Amino acid sequence: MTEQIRKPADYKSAIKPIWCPGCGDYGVLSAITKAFAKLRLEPENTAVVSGIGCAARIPAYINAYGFHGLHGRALPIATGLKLARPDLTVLAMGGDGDMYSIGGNHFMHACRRNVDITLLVMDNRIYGMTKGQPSPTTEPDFPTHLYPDGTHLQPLNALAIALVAGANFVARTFSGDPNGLAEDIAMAINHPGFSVIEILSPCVTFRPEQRDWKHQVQRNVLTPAASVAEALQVVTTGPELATGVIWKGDRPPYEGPGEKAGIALDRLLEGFAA
Amino acid sequence: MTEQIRKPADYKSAIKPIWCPGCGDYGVLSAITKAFAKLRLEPENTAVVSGIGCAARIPAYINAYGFHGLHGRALPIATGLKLARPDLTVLAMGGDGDMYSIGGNHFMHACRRNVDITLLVMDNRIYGMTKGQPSPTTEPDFPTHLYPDGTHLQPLNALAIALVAGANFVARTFSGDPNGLAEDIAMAINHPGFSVIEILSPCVTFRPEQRDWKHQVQRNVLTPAASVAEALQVVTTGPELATGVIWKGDRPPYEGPGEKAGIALDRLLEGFAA
Amino acid sequence: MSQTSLNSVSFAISGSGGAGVMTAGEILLMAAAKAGYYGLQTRSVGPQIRGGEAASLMRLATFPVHVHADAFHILFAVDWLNFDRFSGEIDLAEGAIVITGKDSGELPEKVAQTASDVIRLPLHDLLKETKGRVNMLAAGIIGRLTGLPEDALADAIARRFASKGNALVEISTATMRTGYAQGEKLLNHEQRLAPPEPRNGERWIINGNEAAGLGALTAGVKFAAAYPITPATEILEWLSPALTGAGGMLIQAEDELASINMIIGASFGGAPALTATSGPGLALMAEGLGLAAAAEIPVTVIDVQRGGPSTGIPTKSEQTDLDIALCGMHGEAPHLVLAATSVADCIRTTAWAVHLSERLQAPAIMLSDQMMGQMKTIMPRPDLPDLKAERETVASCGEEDYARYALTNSGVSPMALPGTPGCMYTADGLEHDERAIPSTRVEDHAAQLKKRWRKLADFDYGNAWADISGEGPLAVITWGSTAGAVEEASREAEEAGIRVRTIVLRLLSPPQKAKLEAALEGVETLLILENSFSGQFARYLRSFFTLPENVRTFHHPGPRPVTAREVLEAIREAAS
Amino acid sequence: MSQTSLNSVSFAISGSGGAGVMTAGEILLMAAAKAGYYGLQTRSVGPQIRGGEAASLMRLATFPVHVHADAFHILFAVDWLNFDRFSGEIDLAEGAIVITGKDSGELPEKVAQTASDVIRLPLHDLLKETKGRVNMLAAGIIGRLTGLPEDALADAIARRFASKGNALVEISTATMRTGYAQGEKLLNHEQRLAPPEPRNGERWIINGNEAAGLGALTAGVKFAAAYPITPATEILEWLSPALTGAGGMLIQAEDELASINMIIGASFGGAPALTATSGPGLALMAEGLGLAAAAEIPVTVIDVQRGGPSTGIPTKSEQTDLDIALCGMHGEAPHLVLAATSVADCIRTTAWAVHLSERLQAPAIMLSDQMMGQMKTIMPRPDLPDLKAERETVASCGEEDYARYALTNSGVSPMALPGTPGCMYTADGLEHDERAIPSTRVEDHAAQLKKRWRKLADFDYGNAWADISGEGPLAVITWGSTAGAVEEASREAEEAGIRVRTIVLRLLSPPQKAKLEAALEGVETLLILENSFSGQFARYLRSFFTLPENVRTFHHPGPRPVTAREVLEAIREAAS
Ligand SMILES: Cc1ncc(C[n+]2csc(CCOP(=O)(O)OP(=O)(O)O)c2C)c(N)n1
Ligand SMILES: Cc1ncc(C[n+]2csc(CCOP(=O)(O)OP(=O)(O)O)c2C)c(N)n1
Ligand code: SF4
Ligand code: SF4
Ligand SMILES: [Mg+2]
Ligand SMILES: [Mg+2]
Repeated sequence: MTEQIRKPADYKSAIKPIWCPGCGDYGVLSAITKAFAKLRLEPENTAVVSGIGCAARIPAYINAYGFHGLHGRALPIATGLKLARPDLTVLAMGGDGDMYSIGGNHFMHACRRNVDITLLVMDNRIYGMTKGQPSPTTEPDFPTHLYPDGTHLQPLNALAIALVAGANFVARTFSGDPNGLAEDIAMAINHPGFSVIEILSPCVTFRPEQRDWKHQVQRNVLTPAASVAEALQVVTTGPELATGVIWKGDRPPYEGPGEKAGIALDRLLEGFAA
Repeated sequence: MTEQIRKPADYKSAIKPIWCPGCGDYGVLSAITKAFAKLRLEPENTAVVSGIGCAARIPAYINAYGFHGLHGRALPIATGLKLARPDLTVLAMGGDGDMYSIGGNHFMHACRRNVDITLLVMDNRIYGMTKGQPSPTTEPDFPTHLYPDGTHLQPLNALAIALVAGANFVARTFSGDPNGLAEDIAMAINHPGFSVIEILSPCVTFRPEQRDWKHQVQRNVLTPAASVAEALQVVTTGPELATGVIWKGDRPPYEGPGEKAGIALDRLLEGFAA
Repeated sequence: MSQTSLNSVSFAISGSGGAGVMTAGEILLMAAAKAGYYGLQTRSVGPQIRGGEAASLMRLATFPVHVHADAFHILFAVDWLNFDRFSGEIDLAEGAIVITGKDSGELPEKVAQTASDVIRLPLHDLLKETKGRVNMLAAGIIGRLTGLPEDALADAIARRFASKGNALVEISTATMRTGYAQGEKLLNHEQRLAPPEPRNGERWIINGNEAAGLGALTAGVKFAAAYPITPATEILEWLSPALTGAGGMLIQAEDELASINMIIGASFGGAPALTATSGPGLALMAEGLGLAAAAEIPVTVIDVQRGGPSTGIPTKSEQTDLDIALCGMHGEAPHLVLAATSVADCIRTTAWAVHLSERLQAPAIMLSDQMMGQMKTIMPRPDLPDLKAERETVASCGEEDYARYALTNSGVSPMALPGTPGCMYTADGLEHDERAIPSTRVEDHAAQLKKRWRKLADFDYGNAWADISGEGPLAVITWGSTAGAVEEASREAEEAGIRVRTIVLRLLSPPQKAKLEAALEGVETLLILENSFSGQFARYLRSFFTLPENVRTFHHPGPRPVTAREVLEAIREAAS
Repeated sequence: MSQTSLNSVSFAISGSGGAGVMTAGEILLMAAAKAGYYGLQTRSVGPQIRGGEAASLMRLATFPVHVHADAFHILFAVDWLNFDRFSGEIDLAEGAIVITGKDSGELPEKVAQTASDVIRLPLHDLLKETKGRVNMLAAGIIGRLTGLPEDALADAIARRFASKGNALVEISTATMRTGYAQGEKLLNHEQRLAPPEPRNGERWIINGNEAAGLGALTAGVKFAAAYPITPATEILEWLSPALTGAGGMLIQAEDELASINMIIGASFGGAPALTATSGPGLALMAEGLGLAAAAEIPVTVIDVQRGGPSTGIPTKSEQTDLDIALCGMHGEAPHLVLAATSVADCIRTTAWAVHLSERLQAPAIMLSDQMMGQMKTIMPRPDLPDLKAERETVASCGEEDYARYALTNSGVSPMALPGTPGCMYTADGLEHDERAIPSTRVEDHAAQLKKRWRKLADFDYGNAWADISGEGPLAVITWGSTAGAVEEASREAEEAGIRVRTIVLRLLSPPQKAKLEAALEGVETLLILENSFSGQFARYLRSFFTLPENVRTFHHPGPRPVTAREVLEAIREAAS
C-alpha cells in the first residue's frame, strides 16, 4: 500500500458532537486529529478508548477504532487491547471524574505498569455529564448543589500521582491551544511507555469562569525536568495553570511476562501423567 | 465511670490467630495492644476495620469493636464509621494487596479526604492469604507461580502516593520492633487527620527471606520532614528499609460538609408548595 | 372530543437548542396546580448536556394522575430538529392539533400522518413586540387552549423567575399574554379542561427523586454516601443539604464501591444510612450488598432504573433492574427489595425500606425508575409516613461473650453499637458462629444461612406488601411506575363492564407467597404487566409463586412506558 | 462388608500443624493410579494458611468416580485438634475403623458414636527407626489395608519427592514400609479393593481447575487477566506460563474490575480472552459483563464457586452463584451460562464456553466449584475437545459505513478487528443503532435488545446442552458437581429396580426450553437436586420451563456436598 497523506479533517468521523457550544473538548478533538495527521497514523491501526462523561464521548468523533466503555474503566480496556495488539497505537481518554475518581485505581496502576498507551485527561474540575458535581480536582470552595459551601477537600494532584506511580511521560496542556496540544499529543504517542497529558479543558456550562483560562494559562512554559524529583517539584509547587512537558522518562514499556516465563504445552501435559 | 487502667493483654481478644508461626503480623498485633494501652483507649470506643487477607484478620484478635469487611474496602467502611461516629477512635488495617492493589483508589482518596483515621498497612510484598502472588510492592524479579520470571513491574511507592495525595501523617515501621511500632501507632492515632503507617511485616511462608529484615531494617532513622517535598525525597530516594516518622502535616481533618451547607426541613418542604 | 379529554388533557412542547420547553412546561404545571388541577410533567431529552432537542411531555387533569395518557392532544413544536429522536415517545391522539412555526419546515412523517390539524403561526412576528422567548408564547397559547386562567400563568411566571429579576418576569409575562391572546383565535381547537374540583388543602409539585429523598429523611436517615449518576442524582442533590440540616451528612464517594461500603461503616456505627444510584452503580454495589447481608448491617439502596444494559440509555426509563435487585449477589444473601408505585409513594416506600432494613438488619433495595424519579407531579400535600428507623440494640453486656449473631426466635439479633461497654465483637462477611467468630463448620453455616433467611421470611409485613383492589376472575399484576397505567386501565375496564382485580406489588423480596396466592384465589387469568423486553417480572412471579392456570404477559422495553391503552387492550383480550 | 466397598474404598487422613496429610493422600492417589485404580482426593482445611488442621478425603475405586462416597471406611487421625471444624464433612460408614495415636486423647463424640473399631497405634514408637513423618506411616498402613501394591507406593514417593532429594525419598519410603508392615497386622480390618480392570492407555491425575485451564488453552484463549482468589487461583497459576508458552499472556490485574475490562479490551482487539474468579470477584465483574453483552464483545469468565454469601467460606464448595451468573446484570444483558459437570468435563465445557462466546459475540460464564476445581481425579487421558474460538470478522469495508451492529439474520454481526481498513467504528455500551452510533430511540433500543437476545436464543447448541440418560416417569435433574452423586445414585437406583431419567444441564443460559421440555416428556415426577440452601436451581427451572405436575426438590448448603446416598433416598421417596 502506498502511504496515504491524511489531513486532520480525515481523522474526524461524521458524527456531530453532543457537547455544549464553547466546550473545551472541541479543541481537544481538533488537536487529536492534528496530532494523528502529523504522525500519519493509519486510522485502522489506531484505537481510542474512553470511559463515560462528556470528555469520554470523543472516540465516536474520531476516525479510528474506538471503544466507549464504562465510567472509570478506559484504562483496563486500553491495557488489554495494547497488550494483545502491540501493533496498534492506543490512546485512552476521559474526564477528571472518569480517570481520577472512579478510575483512580486504574490510573495509578497504569502509570506503574507502563504499557505503551497515551492517556488524555480533559480536566474541567467538574462532572459535566451529570450536571455539575465536584470532581477530585474541584477547588475546595467551589459551590455545587451537593455542597453549597464547597467540598472543603484538597484537590487531587493527579500529575504528582502519575509521576510517583511511574508514568513515563507527563505533560499539562490547554484545549484552547490546539496546535500546542497537538504537538504534545504527538510527542506523547511517540514516547514509549505510559504517557499522561492533563488537558485544561473548560466546561463552559457548569464552570463558566473557566472561559477565563484562555487569559490565565501560561502556555508552554514548562520543560522536561531532569529527574522525577524535579518534575514533582514542578507539579507540586509550580503554577497550576502552566503548560508544557513536565517529564520524559526512560523506563522500558511493559509488554507482558516475557518468553522466559512460558512453558510449552507438552511439558504441561506431562505434568498430568499419573 | 472511673478510668480503668488496662494492660496490653487486655486489648487482646480470646481468639487465636490463624497466622503461620513466625508471621510478622503477630508483632503488629502486639504493638497495637501496646499502643492502645499507652493511650488508655476504651475498647468500646475504639473500632478497627480491615479488608481481607492475612493481615486483615487482625480485628478479631483485638478487644475493640471490629469490622472484617471486603477485600480492598476497609477504608470506605472506616470512613463512613468515623464520619458518622466522630466520638470513636477508628483504625483501618490490612495488607499490601488489600490497600494498594484492589483498594488503591480508596487509599488515594482517603489520603486526600483526610478523615481522622489511622491506617496500618502490613506490607509483606506478597499475597499471603491466597498463597503467594505478587502484590504492588513485590520486587520485579521475585519469582512466583504466576510469573516464574518475576513481574518486571516497578513496585508501587505507596508512601509517596500517600504524601502526594495528602495523608497527614506518614511513617514506616517494622513489625520486628513492637515497641517502636507501638509508639508510632500511638503517635499516629493522636495525630489529627489521616495517618498512614507502612509496616514491614514479613511473610515467613511465601517470602522466607524476609526473616532477614530483622538484620536489614534501619530502625528509627527517619525523622519528620520539614515539607511534603522533603518527605517525598526521603521515600523516593532514601533506603527502603529505613523506619521512622516521615511526615507530620497540619491539614485540618475532614468532618463533613459543615453546618453552613445545611438547609432546614421546613424550608425544603416549602420548596414543594405548588 | 370525548368526555375524557375534558377531564384530562395531554400535550407536548418540543424544540431544540435551548428553546426552553421544559420551563414552559413547568409554568403550565404550576399554573394548573394553582388553578386546582392535577397534572404531571416528564421530559424527553437528547444526549446533549445542554441545549439540544428536548420535549416537555405534559398531562393536566381534574383528578390525580400518575401516568401519561396514551396520546397527546396538542403538540407545540418550536422546530423539528432531531424530532425523530423522541417521536417514538410521542403518539398523537385522534383529532390532535399540531402548532408550529410558519417556516419550521416539513412535518416529520409520523406527525404528518396522525395530526388532524396543523396550525402554523408566525412565531417570530409574535415575539417582536415583547422580545420574549418562544417558550412563554407556547405557555400562553397552550394555557388558553386548555382553559387555564391567565392570572395563574402570570403568577407561575412571577414565582418561577423571581430570583432572576423583575425584567425577565415582565417580558415573560407579556409574552405569555401575547400567546394567551393568540390562543383566543384558535378556540375552535380548544382542549378545555373541565372545571377543577374545589381545592382542599395545600398542593405540592414534587418528583419521585425528591419524594424518595424526603422519605429517607423522615425515616431518620442520618448518613448517605453516593456517587452521582443519572437519573438518581437529584436524590443526592436534594438530600445533601437536607441531611446536613438534620445533623447528618452526605458524602460524595470516589465510586460506588466506596459509597456502599461507607454506608455500611456508618450503619455499623449506628447511623441509619442510605445510598442512591442507577443500574451501573447497583452492579458495582453487589459485593457490598452481599457483605451487608452476611454481616447483618442495615443499609438502603435506592435504584432509579434507567434503560439498560450497560450504560444503555441513561436519561430514559425501563423496569429492568429487577433481576439484579433480586438475584444480583453471589452466594445466598437474603435482602429486601421494595418498589415504589408512584411519585407520591416514593416517600412512603423509601421510608418503609429504611424502616424494614433497620428493623431486620438487612440491606434493602428500593426500586424507582427514571419515569417516576423525574416526573414532576401535582399532588395534595401528603402526610409524612410514620415509618422510622428503629434498630434492636443492646445497652450493655455482662460477663458472657456477646453473641452478635445469636440464633434468636425472630432471627434478628440485637446489635451492639460501638460505644456499648463490654460487647466488643468483630462484624464479619466470613461465615461465622453466633459470637461472630469465623467458622467453616457445616453446622454454623447452615444455622446462619437459615437465620438470615428466616428473619426476613417470617416477618409480618402487614398489608403494605401490595395494593390490591377489585374483584373477579381476571387479575392484573404489575409493579413500579407501570402501576399508574394499570390503575387507570382497570378503572376504564370497570367502566366498560370488565371486572378486574388489580395487584401492585410493593414488597418484592422476600416474596409474600401465602399472601399473593390468597390474593389470587379465584383468579382464572392472570395478566402480568411490566416495562421490560424479556419479562423479568413474569419470570420472578413464576419462580416464586404458584400462579393461576392461565397466565398472560404484556411487556415491551423502554423508553416507551407501558400505557393505559395498552393495558386496557391486554385486559380486553384476556377477558375475551 | 458389602460388595460395593470392595469396588470403592473411602478414607480420610486428618491431622493438625502440618502433619502432611495432603501429601499422604497424594501418594496414595498416585499409587492407586499406577496400580490401575480410579480415585479422587479432596481436601478439607481450616482457615490457617499453613499448618493448621487438615483432612485429606479420599476415594479409590475400580471404576471411574466423580464424587465422594457417602461415608468413609477408614479414618486415620494423627490427632483430634480442631477435628470438629470438619467433622461435619466426614461421616463414618457402618463398620468403619478409626486409626489414631495411642495417646491422641479422647475421640470426638461423633466419631466415638459411629466408629465400630478404634485402633490405637504407638505412632511415635513406629517412627523411631526411620525418623520419618507420620504421614508416610499413614500412607503405608492405608495402602496395605486397601490392598495397594507396596511398589506402587514406593514409586509414588520417589516421584513425588524427586525434586527434594534422595534422602527424603529414602526416609519416606522406609517409613511407608514400616506402615505397610504395620498394616499387615491389622488385616482383619482390611478394606481391600477388588483387582483393577486391566489398564488401557495413559491415566492422568488432574483437578478441575487445571482442566479448565487446559480447556481454555485448547480452545485458543490467548489473553487472560485476573485477580487471585480462592478457589480459582490454580487456574491462573496453571494458565499463566501456559499462555506465555502459547504466545499469549496472563496479566494479574489490580482488581476484578480491571480484569474483566482488560479482557474486554483484548477481545475487542481480536484475542480470545478469559478470566477466572470466584463469587466476590464475579460480583465485581457484573458491570463489565453487562458492557460485554451490550457492546457484543466475547469474553469468558470461569467462576469457581465457593461458600457464600460475601467472603463466606472461601475454601469450601457450594452451588450458589447460579442466581448472580444468570441474573446478576442490570438492564437486559443476554449472555451464556454453562456449567461443567465433572473434573474431566471442565476441559470440554470451558472450551465450549470459549467457543460459544466467540461464535456468538457474547460473554460466557462457565461455572465450576471448589469441589471439582480442587478435586484431584484419576482419569483416562482425555482427548482434547475440538472446540475452537472462531469469530465472524470482516476483512475490509467498502464505501458504505460499516454497520458493526447490523441486524443480521442470525443476530451475529461480523466484527471488524482493529487493523481492518475502512471499518473503523466505536464499540459502545450506550444503546446504539446498527452503525454503533449512540441512540436513545425507542426503535433502535428495541431492535438491538432483540438482536442481542435472539442471536443466543435462536442458535442451535446441538446435544451438548445436557447429558441425559435413562427412561421412565421419574426424572432427576441437576447441574454442576452434584452430577457425580446423581449419576451414581441413579445407577444404584436402576440396580434396585427403580427406573430413573437423569438430566444434567450443561447449558443453563439461554435456557433450552423446547429441548428440556421434550426431555421431560412422559415424566410425572421431577426431582431437582442441588447444593444450595434456598434452591436457586429449582427457582431457575420454575421460571423458565414448564415442569411436570409433581416437582420435588432436595438441596442443602455446602460445605457438605450432596451425596449419592442422599440422592438415592430422595429418589426412593419420589418413586414411592
Ligand atoms: C458506574 C457509573 N457511575 C456513575 C456514572 C455517571 N456518570 C457519568 S459521567 C460521570 C462523571 C463525568 O465527569 P468527568 O469524568 O469529569 O467528565 P466530564 O463530563 O466532566 O467531561 C458520571 C458520574 C456512570 N455512568 N457509571
Ligand atoms: C474481591 C476479592 N478478590 C480477591 C479476593 C482474594 N484475596 C483474599 S486476600 C487477597 C490478597 C491478600 O494479600 P494482602 O492484602 O497483601 O494480605 P496478606 O495476606 O499478604 O497479609 C486476595 C487476593 C477476595 N477475598 N475478594
Ligand atoms: S457540560 Fe461542560 S464538559 Fe460537558 S459538553 Fe457542556 S461544556 Fe463541555
Ligand atoms: S502466609 Fe505469610 S502473611 Fe500469611 S500468616 Fe503465613 S506468614 Fe503471615
Ligand atoms: Mg470533568
Ligand atoms: Mg501482603
